[in-house]
Amino acid sequence: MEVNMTRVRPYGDTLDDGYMQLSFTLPVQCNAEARKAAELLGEKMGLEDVKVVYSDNIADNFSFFVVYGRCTHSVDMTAIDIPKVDADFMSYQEINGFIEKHIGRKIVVVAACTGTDAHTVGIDAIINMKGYRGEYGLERYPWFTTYNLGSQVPNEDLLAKAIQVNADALLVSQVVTQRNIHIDNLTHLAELVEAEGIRDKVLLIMGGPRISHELAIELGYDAGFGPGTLPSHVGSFIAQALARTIRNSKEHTKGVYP
Amino acid sequence: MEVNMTRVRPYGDTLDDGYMQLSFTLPVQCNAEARKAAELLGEKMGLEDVKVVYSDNIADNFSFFVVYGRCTHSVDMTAIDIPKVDADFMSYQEINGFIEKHIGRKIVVVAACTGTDAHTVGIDAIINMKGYRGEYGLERYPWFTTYNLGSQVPNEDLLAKAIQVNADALLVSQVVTQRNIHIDNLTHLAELVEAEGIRDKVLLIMGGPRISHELAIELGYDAGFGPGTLPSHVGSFIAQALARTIRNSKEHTKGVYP
Amino acid sequence: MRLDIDMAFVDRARSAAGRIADGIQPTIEAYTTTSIERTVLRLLGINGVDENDVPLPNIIVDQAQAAGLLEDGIAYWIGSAMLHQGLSLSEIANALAREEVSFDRIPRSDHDTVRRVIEHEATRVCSYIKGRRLQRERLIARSNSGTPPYLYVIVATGNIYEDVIQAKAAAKCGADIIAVIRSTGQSLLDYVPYGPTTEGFGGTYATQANFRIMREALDAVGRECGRYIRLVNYCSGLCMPEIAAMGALERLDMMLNDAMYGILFRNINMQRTFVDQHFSRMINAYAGVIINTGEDNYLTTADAYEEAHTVLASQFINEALARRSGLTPWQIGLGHAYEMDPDMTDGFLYELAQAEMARIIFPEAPLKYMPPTKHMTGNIFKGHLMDAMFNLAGVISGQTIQLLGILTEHVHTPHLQDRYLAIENAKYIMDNARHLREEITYKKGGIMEKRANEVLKEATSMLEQVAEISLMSAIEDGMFASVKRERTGGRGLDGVIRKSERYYNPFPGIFMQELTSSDFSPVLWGNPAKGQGRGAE
Amino acid sequence: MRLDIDMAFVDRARSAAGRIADGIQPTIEAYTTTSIERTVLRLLGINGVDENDVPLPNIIVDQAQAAGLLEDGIAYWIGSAMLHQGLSLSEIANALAREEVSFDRIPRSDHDTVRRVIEHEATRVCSYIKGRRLQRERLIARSNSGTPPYLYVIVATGNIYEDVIQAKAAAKCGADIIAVIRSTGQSLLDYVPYGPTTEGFGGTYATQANFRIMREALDAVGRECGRYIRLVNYCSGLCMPEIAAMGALERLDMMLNDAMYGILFRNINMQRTFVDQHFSRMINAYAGVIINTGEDNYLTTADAYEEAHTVLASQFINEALARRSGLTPWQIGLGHAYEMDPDMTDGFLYELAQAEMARIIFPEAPLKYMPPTKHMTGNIFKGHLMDAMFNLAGVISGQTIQLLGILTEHVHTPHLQDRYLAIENAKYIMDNARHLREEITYKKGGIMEKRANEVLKEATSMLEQVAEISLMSAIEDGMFASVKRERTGGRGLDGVIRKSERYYNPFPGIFMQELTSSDFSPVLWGNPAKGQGRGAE
Ligand code: B12
Ligand code: B12
Ligand SMILES: Cc1ncc(COP(=O)(O)O)c(C=O)c1O
Ligand SMILES: Cc1ncc(COP(=O)(O)O)c(C=O)c1O
Repeated sequence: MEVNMTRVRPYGDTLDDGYMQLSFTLPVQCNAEARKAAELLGEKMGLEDVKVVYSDNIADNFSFFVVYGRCTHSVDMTAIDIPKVDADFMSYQEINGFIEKHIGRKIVVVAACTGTDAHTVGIDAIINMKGYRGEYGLERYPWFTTYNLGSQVPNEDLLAKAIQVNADALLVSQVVTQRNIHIDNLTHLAELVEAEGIRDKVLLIMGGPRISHELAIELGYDAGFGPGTLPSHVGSFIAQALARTIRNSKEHTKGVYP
Repeated sequence: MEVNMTRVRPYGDTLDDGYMQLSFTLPVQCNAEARKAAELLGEKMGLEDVKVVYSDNIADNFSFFVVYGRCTHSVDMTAIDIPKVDADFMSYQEINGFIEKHIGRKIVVVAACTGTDAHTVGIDAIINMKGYRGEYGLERYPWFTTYNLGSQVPNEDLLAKAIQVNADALLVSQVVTQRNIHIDNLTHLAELVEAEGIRDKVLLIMGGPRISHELAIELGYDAGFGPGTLPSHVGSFIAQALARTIRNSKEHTKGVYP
Repeated sequence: MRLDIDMAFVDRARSAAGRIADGIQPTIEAYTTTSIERTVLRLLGINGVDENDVPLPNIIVDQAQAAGLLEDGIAYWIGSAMLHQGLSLSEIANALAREEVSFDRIPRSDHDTVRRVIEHEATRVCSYIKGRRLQRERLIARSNSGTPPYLYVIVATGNIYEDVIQAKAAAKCGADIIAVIRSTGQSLLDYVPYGPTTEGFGGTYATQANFRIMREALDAVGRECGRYIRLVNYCSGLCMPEIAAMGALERLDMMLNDAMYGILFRNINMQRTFVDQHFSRMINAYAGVIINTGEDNYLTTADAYEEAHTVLASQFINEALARRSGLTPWQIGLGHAYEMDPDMTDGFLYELAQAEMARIIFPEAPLKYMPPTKHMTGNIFKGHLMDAMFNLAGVISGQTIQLLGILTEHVHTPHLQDRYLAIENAKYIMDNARHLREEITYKKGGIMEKRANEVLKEATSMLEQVAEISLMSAIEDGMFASVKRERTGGRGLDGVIRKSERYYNPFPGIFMQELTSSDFSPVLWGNPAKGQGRGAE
Repeated sequence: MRLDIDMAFVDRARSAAGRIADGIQPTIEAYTTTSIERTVLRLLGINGVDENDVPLPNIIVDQAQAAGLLEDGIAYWIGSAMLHQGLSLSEIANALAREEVSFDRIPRSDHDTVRRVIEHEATRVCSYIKGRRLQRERLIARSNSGTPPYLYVIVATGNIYEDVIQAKAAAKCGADIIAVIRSTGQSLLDYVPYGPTTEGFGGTYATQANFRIMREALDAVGRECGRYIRLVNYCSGLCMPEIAAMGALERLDMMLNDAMYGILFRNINMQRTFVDQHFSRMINAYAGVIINTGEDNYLTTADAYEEAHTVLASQFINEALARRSGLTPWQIGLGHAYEMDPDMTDGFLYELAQAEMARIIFPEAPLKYMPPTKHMTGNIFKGHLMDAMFNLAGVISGQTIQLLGILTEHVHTPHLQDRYLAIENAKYIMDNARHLREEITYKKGGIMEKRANEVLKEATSMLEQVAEISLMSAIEDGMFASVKRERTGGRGLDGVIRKSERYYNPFPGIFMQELTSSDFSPVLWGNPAKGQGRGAE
């Protein structure tokens, strides 16, 4: 079986058959016309051989459908180039060693779950002593000083704390995403940081189950971490990014005032 | 909530939000690029806010995805006009009465599950005494004479039997649809009937879980019956269609030889 | 008994919980809060908002607090103002709000006169609330209530009108109980929003208008289906007692209402919370509301296997405090949850053991069983199976209220079809294994019996430790949910006021009189299969 | 015993089945069939097809039949031809196929001489087959076989190369057993297709090349995973014994092989079937193959609750006939199925009762438990739950072979992801409830015990009735699966030939010698948890 990477299609039981499963609800009574509508919708989406294999009335004027069809679209995998967090992941030991060597002082991070969001499990996993999946959180790292402000923290408070403790990195967690409330909140934070004039002094890092590094870059952050993130991932990134900044600023300094 | 019937869209929790669930497999290793590919595929299909909510490696170089997104397509329900089996559904009693009155003789039907297909439960449900969901099969109707040839019957044999017993209707069941084997088989039967020159003398009826009346019409049959068909549906159609033919041929006769 | 539970430990645990509750009672009695006082106003019929959307109860209570008068109770001062100005209750409320009248200029009136005036108004509203309770009982008696576990689903669109669509659909699919989830953050608002709302995040604001809209919708769909559909909201956060009052007036049937949730999970001040919960529970008791406690929350942050005993310990405390607020055992819907890692060998046995244990220890409580959430991933197919095993545990162990798991738990608040699938799941599993409970017995000394007794013992020793040092100190020490809260920390302490000797609030007296009368016994389920029963089965 | 089953009825049923089998034995011994004779040729190494794709065994047997010589056995005549022409086996086969030699012109050779020649060849192939069996035992001994229920999944793309992809993926996900489903219609072909094939419908042709390709693939993936992955195909239809031979040569591990399936569900002549099944089972026995009987089919056409006893009756008959063909109890994978209407109250209890009953009645049989199929609809979500309850019944009742249900059962033959989800389902449920079997006991005289005994009694009375009138008459009367079949009706009667007194077939003798030797005991599972065990647990 030789997959053509420039035109990858879904696979059911034969290469490029395109098989997909869909389920959705239409706000109409369940009858032959509704099933036809479900089929037409599948066709508009570029499916062939659309089969409405199940339909049921799930409320007055709402019908539920399970649909199978063969997707005619394909994706060029060779053209996919997504931004990735720029870091070599290191272990607990390595991170501490790296900071000691390249930075020479403790890194200060301030973290919070901001806005109305109260989901602290994710950020706690990264920051708190007990950590996540058998890994210690940053709090436990000798070369990190951490402040975890908890949940439902106004962006303003997070920023104030960061300034107060001279933070190197600002870590913000966003879990609730309904009506894109996280985008609003993250954008607002970025604007505050910018307005405060400290954007180049802190690493701005976001995380959460629907966060991707791509989104982070889009919103002007330095990095974004999604599901499955371990404390050491974040630690590695912060340490290396900070070392880079310091190096650059030294070089910069050299270059400008020789 | 006022649904615009000319542009019906899927409903998640708000009118026209377009929410849909998809699942599919891509023949590639499961990683960030693969997830991006899944997202792009969703976008090509006309989804917005595509979220790859789950991905897993399900074999070497195969990844499984669960995806949610908002469908931007819509369907014009007012333009949907699908062919429907042309019959008023009657009860057991009514059908027998109707035949007695309008046809005046027993209707002869020959039924089979043809080709290599051995799924007889569906056709048995329509024909055999014991019937389906509490309804008797046509065999039990005093005004029907039925021949159920069983499974894996060659089209040729079905046709021969029909000619032998002077059948009014030919009922064929097709359940296996892999690689469209049912289409080939049903087309072949229609051709045989045509070639034999008896197409206008018999009602050609198909049935099965993936059969629709639309398909039947497309393949030149008189009717198609899908899942949930009851014996009385089929009986009603045959009786009324036959009565129409008889009436037409009488009128025709009148017109030409007055 | 289905599992051999060491009842000596149950007794020890219950008595420790009693001591814990007794220890907190002096604080509860010594204080009132701004939200209790606002509740008094609400119960007296003062409602509405000013042109800045500030609720009248807030305006008036804030004024009284600024004037340093709250220690006497707002009821006393509003009564004094009425008498002084010769205005009716609503006239005086409006006058205060428009600052035409100011508390500063109101002299103290004679206590007994004030009491007479206010008592009259209070009795009227109490009989209205009682009427609502009796109306519920009539509606239930008239309808088919099915068999437990009762199916409880949530709606959470953020828009009350969409919620209505979703709720009606759910009821038609077979849901018995509908909870309207609140918008994120509402629990930290120190006022209750007003009017119908359409703009919540992850839930819809709890407002009295929203309560009323949903109540009417559910009554209508209930009539259509011949069933009584129960309505739930959150009596929790900084406005706990106010929401209790709103629910009592609008005939809500259940309320999420926990004695410690706000402290631990919302960082609300502990004194505020303990004082508020007591009054809110009296209202719930009087209104015939079933409370749902929030023990599931312990397991969303900690490991469900390791921390199972904290759930049990909290249940005992919630029970003890609830009894002291006049709730009957049949109104105390203690929470527990099915949250163990699905990949744990024999996880189902451990879950089932705990569910059976809770059933045995709290035989009259309409236990509320919460579904898997933490270990739900975007794999909706596996999630649907986890929900099925949860449903199976619910029907085998004879739970009363089953909050249905949703296959998209990790993804979004439930869509219409997600809820349909959840109800289909529960109905299929529970019917397919309907009498399995009666058909099987568990091995003496087996995995399950051992597990249940282990959890019980750990909970007992935790409770005895807490009783030793007092509940507030235990919370300060981080003994619950691994969070430490200061006695004077958290939100809302500024709303806690020591009562004066003159303190007046007409309601506790009226409520407790009814609650302690021997014929107070709200009909809660009316399951025809069991006669007009109440509680579990 | 887990359920109190009336063992007196079990004894009566088993003895009736014995009488039934004894009644059919004379027919089995009096006849041979064209497919048996083709099998003899295949075992002797005659394989390949002519330019019209007609297999050499068919060409030669047809020639012998046309010449009226089959009654003596093809072995005798091929031997005679070898001796007469002085050619080797393969030379004579080719010569016959090319019509360079004709049976008409071959004189009868001396019997003993023929026997010596043929016996030599037969012994060689038998020791090859035995080598394959011992190879399986070595591979199993070396690998981790996990705990039962063993997970059995199907592949059915129609293309052997796609099948390999699907099968390897399934094995990696955790499948223990892979069945390659046959193309629709193959069971009615009176020959076995040749070579690798890619064009089946609803399944892939069973050919020796396809067997070999899949065997190699599974050995490879098994090595990768440290497990032995079992391969299954269909030893059923008009070529039943030929496929048994192919499977023996290619080290298949299990075979769908039922004594009556072909008669009832494929309208194959009953005499043909009874004669064929006997020889095919001897081969399976000798090759260390586990047979899977097809009782599930009774429930796909009839109501699973009403007709449960027909399954049990058929199991007893299959067992009796299998024992008479030399299969050890550990090779007799009797089939049963979970096919009740999911909307039946307490359906799970009835299913579980039957599954436990089968386990008790056939303690050594590696029972094969078939999943819900008939009531699967396009609602894949509900279907996934039905499969979960089936998996739960499997692990609670201690089944050996669990054929996994697939959520898309109503829709298409399984796609890669469907199978992944099915395996995930089974692994989750079976691990999550791993020791539930040991934890629970059933109520004496409860719903389940009653149900199991009812089914047993009905089956017993059915068997005694059948024993009375003989199996063939019972089938003529429509006592099985409500279909009536004539003794001389159906396909394949023209291939049934009465043996002459001179009839010769070298294999039964060689097989039976080994099968009846006391040290014949193929290692079937090698579950490390239980030592090199065999059978259920
Ligand atoms: C636990 C939980 C709760 C707990 C939270 C307890 C607590 N202290 O955190 C409680 C019960 C309080 C709760 C309440 C609510 N919840 Co909640 N909850 C969940 C649940 C079940 C699990 C979340 C979780 O803990 N995941 C485990 C952690 C470890 O994963 P994670 O957050 O993804 O974190 C990892 C990475 O993302 C990353 N990461 C996360 N943050 C950060 C930050 C940085 C800087 C970095 C580097 C990395 C990083 O690292 C972590 C480790 O790998 C989810 C459903 C689910 N199964 O996902 C719903 C869910 C998140 N909740 C939801 C909602 C709506 C609510 C409520 C708003 C409902 C309501 N109206 O009452 C409330 C209110 C809370 C509020 N104001 O925000 C929705 C969100 C829907 C959406 N997408 O918008 C979900 C998806 C459930 C649902 N389907 O409705 N919830
Ligand atoms: C029962 C069954 C069998 C039984 C059949 C027994 C029998 N005597 O019929 C057995 C076990 C033998 C069997 C075998 C096979 N099966 Co099968 N089987 C099924 C199963 C589980 C149920 C079908 C059924 O009985 N439905 C109930 C009846 C009442 O519904 P129905 O057929 O839709 O009929 C109704 C209407 O459609 C209509 N109707 C039907 N026919 C007609 C005709 C007329 C004229 C009219 C008017 C109406 C009408 O009226 C009926 C009543 O409402 C389905 C899966 C499923 N759950 O659907 C698979 C299924 C149909 N089988 C399938 C396959 C592939 C096979 C095999 C080919 C597999 C194999 N290679 O071995 C074999 C071979 C059979 C063959 N040669 O055809 C596939 C088909 C895939 C596809 N779409 O191509 C399915 C979908 C399973 C799967 N997912 O793989 N099968
Ligand atoms: C008792 C209680 N109150 C309230 C909530 C809801 O959270 P919030 O405080 O955000 O309204 C929960 C959630 O589970 C709860 O258990
Ligand atoms: C014993 C047996 N043989 C064969 C088959 C498969 O059908 P076919 O005869 O079409 O190969 C089955 C199906 O379940 C079966 O049980």
